[in-house]
Amino acid sequence: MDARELIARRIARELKDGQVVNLGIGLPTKVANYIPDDVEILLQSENGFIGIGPVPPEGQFDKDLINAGNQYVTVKPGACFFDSAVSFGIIRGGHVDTTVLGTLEVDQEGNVASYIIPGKLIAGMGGAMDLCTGSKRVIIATTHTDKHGRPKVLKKCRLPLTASREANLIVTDLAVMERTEEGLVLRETAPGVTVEEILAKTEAELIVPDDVQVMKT
Amino acid sequence: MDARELIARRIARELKDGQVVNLGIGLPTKVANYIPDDVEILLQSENGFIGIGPVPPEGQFDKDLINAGNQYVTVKPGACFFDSAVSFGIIRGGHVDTTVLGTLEVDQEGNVASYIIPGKLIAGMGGAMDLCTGSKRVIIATTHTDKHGRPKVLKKCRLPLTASREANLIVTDLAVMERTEEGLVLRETAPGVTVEEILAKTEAELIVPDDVQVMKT
Amino acid sequence: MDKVTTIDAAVSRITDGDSIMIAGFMSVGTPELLVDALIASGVKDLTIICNDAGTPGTGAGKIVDARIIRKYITNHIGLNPVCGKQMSDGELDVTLIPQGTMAERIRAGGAGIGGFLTPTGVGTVVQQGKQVMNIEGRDYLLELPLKADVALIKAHRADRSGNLIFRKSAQNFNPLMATACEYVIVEAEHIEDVGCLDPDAIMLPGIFVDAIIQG
Amino acid sequence: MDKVTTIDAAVSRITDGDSIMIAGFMSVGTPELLVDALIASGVKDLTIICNDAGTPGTGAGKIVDARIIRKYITNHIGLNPVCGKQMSDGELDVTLIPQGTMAERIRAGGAGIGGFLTPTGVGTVVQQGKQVMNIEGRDYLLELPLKADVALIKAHRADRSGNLIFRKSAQNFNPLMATACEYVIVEAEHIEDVGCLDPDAIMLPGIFVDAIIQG
Repeated sequence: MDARELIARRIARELKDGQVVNLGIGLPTKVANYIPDDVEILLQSENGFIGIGPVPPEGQFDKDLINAGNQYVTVKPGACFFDSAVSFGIIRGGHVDTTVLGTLEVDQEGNVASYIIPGKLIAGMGGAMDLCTGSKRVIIATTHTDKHGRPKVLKKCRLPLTASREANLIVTDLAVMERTEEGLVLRETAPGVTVEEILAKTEAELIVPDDVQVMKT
Repeated sequence: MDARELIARRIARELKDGQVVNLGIGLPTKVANYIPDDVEILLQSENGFIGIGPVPPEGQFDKDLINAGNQYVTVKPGACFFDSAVSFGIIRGGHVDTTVLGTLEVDQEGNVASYIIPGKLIAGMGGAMDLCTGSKRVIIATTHTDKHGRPKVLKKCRLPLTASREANLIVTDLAVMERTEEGLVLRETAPGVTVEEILAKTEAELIVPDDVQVMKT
Repeated sequence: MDKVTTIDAAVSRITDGDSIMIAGFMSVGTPELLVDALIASGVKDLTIICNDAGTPGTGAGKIVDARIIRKYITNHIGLNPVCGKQMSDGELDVTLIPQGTMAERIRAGGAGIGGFLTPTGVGTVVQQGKQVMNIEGRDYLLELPLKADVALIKAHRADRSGNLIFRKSAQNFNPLMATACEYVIVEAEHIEDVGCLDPDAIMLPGIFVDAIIQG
Repeated sequence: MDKVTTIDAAVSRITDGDSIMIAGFMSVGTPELLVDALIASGVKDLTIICNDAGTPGTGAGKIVDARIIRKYITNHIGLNPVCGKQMSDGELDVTLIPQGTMAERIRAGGAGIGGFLTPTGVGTVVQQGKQVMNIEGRDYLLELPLKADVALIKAHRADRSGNLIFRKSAQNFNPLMATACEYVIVEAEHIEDVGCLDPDAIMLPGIFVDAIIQG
């Protein structure tokens, strides 16, 4: 299993029947592929609907139906459309149970930096600030280190923040970490990965309890 | 012509083709009866639609279609329905051209007191505060004096206000008065009514220019 | 996610002291069966949030008659003399707020808005106790969001997951109140299977709805 | 009140320096014919308010390519490298605001709200220069309404008086922007006679629309 599939599979297990979920662009979108058949999730798309369905067969797209990542999608039975103010009323008002978001950096306080590298990458925050601030639970989906092998789970984010103290769970290809009142707690290690390896590749101060589990996917 | 018909007829002449108009409960509602056939007015109902049509024939009402005065009505072709937040977004946002409102008192500064007589009449402001504050133009429709013959056009309202400095035009059975930077100006007298009679029955300080007209209806 | 249930089961979660939003405008768009069941359930000391007080014997007026209200937040009680008398006699605590402010406060409650500035009420008794802010030369009142424990909603069509369509002027406060309450019960004239409603015609997403009863 | 006109007549009222809201999300729900006509008209020094910058050659991206923008207010330019480069090179003044705040500011502009409090952006650069207010223990930013001179709107169905129906995810910013601008032009896929649209299905009242062109 590659790193991205591992992360997506693990996050899928966090989603409960009946929840309203927003999956961010990229890796988070893949989470939808691993939701068990007996779990019904309502996927919200911040550009204005609830009920994202699968990607349509090649050439059968509807010009008026994309997700927030600019991909043509379909909708499931029971879907509904609305305008952008209603969409973010749903998000800001706490009616999204879980948001899954990729990031550039995340830190032990739950700060998230995902939208800009000044002078280099200028994407814009899109709906990510509202999603992090408004959702009941924020799950960060990220590789544990960047392409240069540098830690992405930091003591303190260095890039401009998307949201302050909003990340609840961090799922990487190496570990599952939970933000608590006491600090960032290591909950699970990926199969074949040692606690020592995780600590070596993590800048954040990790609390390591006695009962760290092996990640199930 | 009775006093109420006179007032309604005169106010109908203030409404221009294409305008969005809200007519208050009671006397203002009667204005709709006197709009010329070649003038198309869009009547807004603050309970959630644009395009009020005539009262339906006896017994042919629709249980889901009332105006803000709790009367069964119809809608004209081109009508549309919306929720209360959208309705008052239209009102507060300045998209209603003219509001016509009855009142208990109005004064020379344009203050309006229409919704409560403490300890006596407790109706509530309903949508009147929003309508007075948000509409581009507020026309007050009222008899010149109350049933005891006391002036309703005052120097200063004594009852709790519906809105501060929002009345633009006052049309009574005796006169048409316009609020200006300089004060309340007598513009028209009703047929057969003298300026002296109006001044005697008005508490407000009225500016009487040389070119006072006779009211056309 | 089938949310259709019985009226007794639906109202059994309402308890003494709850705040309850009742949709409708002069009983148009008011769920009369739910109002009846609320009264029959015997709960009391309620805070009622409703556009008006209906008339004696209709809509929210029935709750006024039942004398189970501790506090009434509304904008117009002019067509219910019983409510006016209870208020004058000091038996009922009535708070009158402008209709547009009421609608916007409920929307804010549902949409996570911490407050908003409205020009409505400046220079009137509505201003009392509120922060006045001047933005670009105009005065506004800071109004706070309004939320409640329970919403009683009337829909024309519902699917079993709670997607709703309202009809004509019966829409009014219905979609707003459904977004601003912890527990949302819908009385629907027509209940249909999921997938039967046109996704572009749905006026309230089903995620806001907890229980649906046949109206 | 027939508002159907030609595209040339519709865009002729737009002048140098105007602020223009362009609806759509990654060009879905963007009136491409109106964007083309805007560019062809030769106006410049525009303030553009749009969810994103489209891609080079589509939607608002075409306006970026034409270099007629003085200021760009948006929330995401990640799929338009031309826009990113113009911004990095200091050629284009881009203001990034959160998408939800953008939608709510436009709604506030249309609805006469003087400002609103949102938790979005607290503790980030978005907070800079804004008033922070604490309501019941939570910090919020005071955000102000956003209005513009012109809105370019895309509708699925329009009647000749301007009542509009949008389709699927092409709705997005369309109804909001139409409420917040002085002059509103609609590019409609289908234009029908007044009375042909179901009054319960209309998503934007015609009173907000000034001109309609065939899309």
